[in-house]
Amino acid sequence: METVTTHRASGPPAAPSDEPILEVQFDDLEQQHEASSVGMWVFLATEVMFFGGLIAAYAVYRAISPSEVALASQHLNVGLGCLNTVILLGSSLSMALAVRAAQLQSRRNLLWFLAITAALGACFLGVKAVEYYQEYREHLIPGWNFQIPAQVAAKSSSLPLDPRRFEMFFVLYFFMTGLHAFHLIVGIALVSVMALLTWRRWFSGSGETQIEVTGLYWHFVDVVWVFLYPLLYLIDVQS
Amino acid sequence: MSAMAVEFKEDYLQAYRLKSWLLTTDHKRIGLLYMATITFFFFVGGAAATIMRLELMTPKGDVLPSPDAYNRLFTMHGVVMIFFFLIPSIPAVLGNFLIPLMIGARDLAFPILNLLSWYVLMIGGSIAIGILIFGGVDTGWTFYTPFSTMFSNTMVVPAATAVFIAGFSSILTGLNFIVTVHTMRAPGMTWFRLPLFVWALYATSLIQVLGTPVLAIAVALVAVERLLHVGIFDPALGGDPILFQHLFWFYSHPAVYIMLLPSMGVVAEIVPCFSRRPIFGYKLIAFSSVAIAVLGFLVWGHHMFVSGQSMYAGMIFSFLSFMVAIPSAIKVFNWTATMYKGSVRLDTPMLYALGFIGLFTMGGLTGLMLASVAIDVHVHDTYFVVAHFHYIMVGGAVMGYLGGIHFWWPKMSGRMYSELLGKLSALTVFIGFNLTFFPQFVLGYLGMPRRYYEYPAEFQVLNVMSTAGASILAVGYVLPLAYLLFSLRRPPDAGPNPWRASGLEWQTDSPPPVHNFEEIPIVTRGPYQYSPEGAEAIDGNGDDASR
Amino acid sequence: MSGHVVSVRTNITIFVALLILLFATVGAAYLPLESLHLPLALTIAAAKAVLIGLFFMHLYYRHHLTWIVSVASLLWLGILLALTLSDYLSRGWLDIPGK
Amino acid sequence: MWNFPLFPDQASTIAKHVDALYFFALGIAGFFTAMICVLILAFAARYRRKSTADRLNPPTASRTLEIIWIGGPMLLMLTMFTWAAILFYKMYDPPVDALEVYVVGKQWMWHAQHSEGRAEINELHVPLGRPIRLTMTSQDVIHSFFIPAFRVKQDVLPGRYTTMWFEPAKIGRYHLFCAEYCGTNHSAMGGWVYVMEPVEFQQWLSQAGTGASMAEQGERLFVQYHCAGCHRGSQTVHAPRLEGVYGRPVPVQQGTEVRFTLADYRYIRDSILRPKSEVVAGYEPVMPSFEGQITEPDLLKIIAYIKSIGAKEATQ
Repeated sequence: METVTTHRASGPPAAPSDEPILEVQFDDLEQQHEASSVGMWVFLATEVMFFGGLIAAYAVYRAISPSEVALASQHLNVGLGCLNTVILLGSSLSMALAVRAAQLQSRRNLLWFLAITAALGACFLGVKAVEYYQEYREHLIPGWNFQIPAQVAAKSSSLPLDPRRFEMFFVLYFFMTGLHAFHLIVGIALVSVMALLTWRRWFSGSGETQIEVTGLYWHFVDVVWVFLYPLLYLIDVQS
Repeated sequence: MSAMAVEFKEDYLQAYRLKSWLLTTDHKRIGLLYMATITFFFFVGGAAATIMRLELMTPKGDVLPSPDAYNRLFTMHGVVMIFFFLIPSIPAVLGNFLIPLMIGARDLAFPILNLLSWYVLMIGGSIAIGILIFGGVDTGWTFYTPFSTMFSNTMVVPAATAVFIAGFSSILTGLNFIVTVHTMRAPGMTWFRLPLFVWALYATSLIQVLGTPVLAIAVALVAVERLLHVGIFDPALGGDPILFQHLFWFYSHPAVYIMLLPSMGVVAEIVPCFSRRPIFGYKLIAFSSVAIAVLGFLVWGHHMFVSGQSMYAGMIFSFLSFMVAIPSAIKVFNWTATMYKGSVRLDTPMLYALGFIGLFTMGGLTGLMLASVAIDVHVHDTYFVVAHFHYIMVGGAVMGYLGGIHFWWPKMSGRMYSELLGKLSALTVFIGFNLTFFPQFVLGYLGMPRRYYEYPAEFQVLNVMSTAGASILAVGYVLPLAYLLFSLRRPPDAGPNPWRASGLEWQTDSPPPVHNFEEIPIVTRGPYQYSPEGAEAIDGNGDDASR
Repeated sequence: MSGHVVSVRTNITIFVALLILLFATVGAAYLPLESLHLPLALTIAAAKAVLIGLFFMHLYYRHHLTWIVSVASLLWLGILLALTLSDYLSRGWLDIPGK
Repeated sequence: MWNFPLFPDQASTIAKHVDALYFFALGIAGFFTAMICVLILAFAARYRRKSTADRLNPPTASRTLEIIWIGGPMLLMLTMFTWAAILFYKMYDPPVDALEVYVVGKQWMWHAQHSEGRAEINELHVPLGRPIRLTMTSQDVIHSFFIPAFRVKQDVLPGRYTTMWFEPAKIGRYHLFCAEYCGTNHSAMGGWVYVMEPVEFQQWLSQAGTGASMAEQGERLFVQYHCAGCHRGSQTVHAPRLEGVYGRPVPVQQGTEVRFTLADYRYIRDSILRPKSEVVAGYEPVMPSFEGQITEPDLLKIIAYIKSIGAKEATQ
């Protein structure tokens, strides 16, 4: 289907036709879409390695002092973590539906689903803030006024405890969930910008490539949390 | 359509407006912007090296006021040379300029992202220059903990930020190249019709994309540990300094291949052109580029044989380090075999390429000594290691880079340079380099540790020889800067294909128009269409070479 | 214009499957199987990641190149983890301090 | 001015073996570099542009050649790897009867202490012909104990013990360097290693003013820090007796199950600094932590004392 593709000469985008503008360096729309999606996937590969450094540090400390890490991870709120996972999976669903709406060029649905995704993301951050506040009240923030919780010190009569590795778990916990939260904030900003641009009809065509690329990023942030939740919260919940 | 045509013919050398350079999305201009940036950083790092060599002429420290000054000097030499010259040099300069031309595309996949990565490098670079002015860093370019986190009171956090930011420039460039090579090749340009330079740049981009983020997180952890006093790497607070070394070297060894692979690509372009023969064993060289990129990620432990790493891990890393040397050996043998039954012309690019092959072979084989654990115990952290990596990086990467600059200068600037001065500079660099770094092998095995402000008197004569060599090397590097810039004053006299090379970049005129090709060429044959018998037969513009 | 449109029904079923896997992993954490916790949690998380990747991120319908990129990034993470842990786990084997 | 050395002394038993491997590798390097250079110059000369050498059907690929120059380097590298690995293991595994010396690296000086008690700064006196085993740690940053003439080097890490051994084979005075960058006076942090005749070494060791041996100093510290109050049997506190403990596995309570850890330097040091991390089964974790109170050299002395009573049976 050799459609008439107008090369973007320069200056502001032309009136929104149903066909997206083709950048000058591409030959056809299919190649342009392919390049954007492969570009985002390669960027996600760099993000995997970025989180990978932290996961390597976590794996090392869990390997050399497993009991302290297990003991420390019991102080995380498994319930809130589970709730957060549900919220983030929900936001992934709404993001997938948003991409679908963009593919079918139904602008109203697209706007709704983007709004839901951003809202669920903000909801996740809210729950996370509650968790952080709880940990702050229990003096579990390392480097600040970190104290070994009373009942752990008492209980440790039966369990040996290296206090520095106990604190090390929280260093890694705050760094990993903090970095994830930062990526989520960037994701929410990206989704909001996409919603605004769709609402202002800025995109030439339905902006389907941009929405799909945003979706890829959002699903990646969700996959990171899918791994972080069991690794940090569910190490040893029984005792 | 006529407006497009006129704008099509105008090339970047006529447009002198600053705005057109600072806001350009043309991959050729961005390549030249990178070239200006890294030339500046090369001479900043070179100045630091000159002072270090002056200092090391005498056993007692008398050129610099204090050991601290020397420590900051070698740290800045390391940081500037590696993060701001070598890693961005060939991938960003020649890669940006040539990849779209070589694969028959109008531009890279994400032109604006390309400009962003130059600005990101400039931000990181200006922070680094700021550090240099306001006191420097004294941790060595390796930032080993717990010295960098607990005991150094210099600007470690700004240095960590500068390296963190500059890392993104490398990631974004790698991302751009991977997507461009995958999705924007000209019709008919299959993977095995790609020039070997593009294969080498593709392998480099794999390393940039997969390795740099781990350096970013390691450097970020050092900064966090300094600011918040949490003990990820500090043994007093339960951390493990070896973990930092693992994360740091996971990137920093593949980074050595980021610097080296593009030069291998350059040599794989120059040797066939000046021997008028297709490359020997094309597929093997292409696959060995990718093999180096992959195996390069498995070997970082050979930097830590004596650092308290367990013996078994040492054995694993030593074995893998030997395996990574095989693709390099294949490349060297194939380049040499390319010259057999060719018709060899020893122009400047060819001299640099042959210099590369000689020096890289010596560097690679001394690398084998460092990979064998028993020898490394003796020579680790001595001048043997300094000589080894300078043979690979200065003898290899910089020689290859200069060879590439001399080979594609007519295409970039439309002008030829004086052949006599070119040959002279190649010879000077070769002689000066060997005189500088060969004595350091002997010093290294004698046991002179690296990063020493003062050393025992018996090492002095070898150090004086090394300093003498360094002064010749400095002359050798300044020479090309002079005659290449001087060549810009004359009107363009190099036609589209002065070397009668075969490759898409030589089909369009030089300097190439804004969108490279009037119409995208159809590629029907492999990249190296050279024939020694008819060496004279190919007429001037060599356009039939690629049909 | 490109790429396969995933029907709403598929999206919903994938979402439900993900929830089931989530409750499975939380439930499994409370079962008394000491040494199996980590491998089980990782396999369930990997299953969820694959589901999200295939259907939400359109890997299932996309060009094979994106498969290679996603698998390669996990492989490199594996290299980093495996070789780093090879140092830590093999430290105590010789009873010489520090070897 | 011109009598500078070009090759280091071979002053330890391992030096000859390392040098043999080095010459083998040097031979390979020389051979291949020369081969490549000669080939390049020969081809450049014989096939220069104006020459009329025959250039008919130049080969662009040949499977046999490729196999040769993949297989050849592969074999050479496997031999080098195995030879180096065997030598590396030999350099790692200290003989049992080695002379114990304790080294503490501190920012910009080496503090060495012989088990018989004599301590020295930036110097190390060792007898000829006896294996010496160094147990080393650092008080601040990473240093590296490097004696070029013995071809040995080992990083010295804070918070951990690392070991190195060598056997001197030649009388003389040899350089001692710090090889891992450690700050301002990294280059000044070195000294000399004196290899002496065994008889001379004994005299030097028992010279006046050397004071008590390390174990005796350790015992004095053992009392001074009130370890003796609990660990030598007391009615009020239930603490394990330390006689006969060193070098044997001790049962450690790990949550519900009990696992056995070897009571070596690391375990004793961790139990002094962080007593609650590996408590012996059947005892309460009531021991206070001595982190920051006992310096590294004193720690080494206490551990040397505990090691010295390791042989005796626990006497009530």
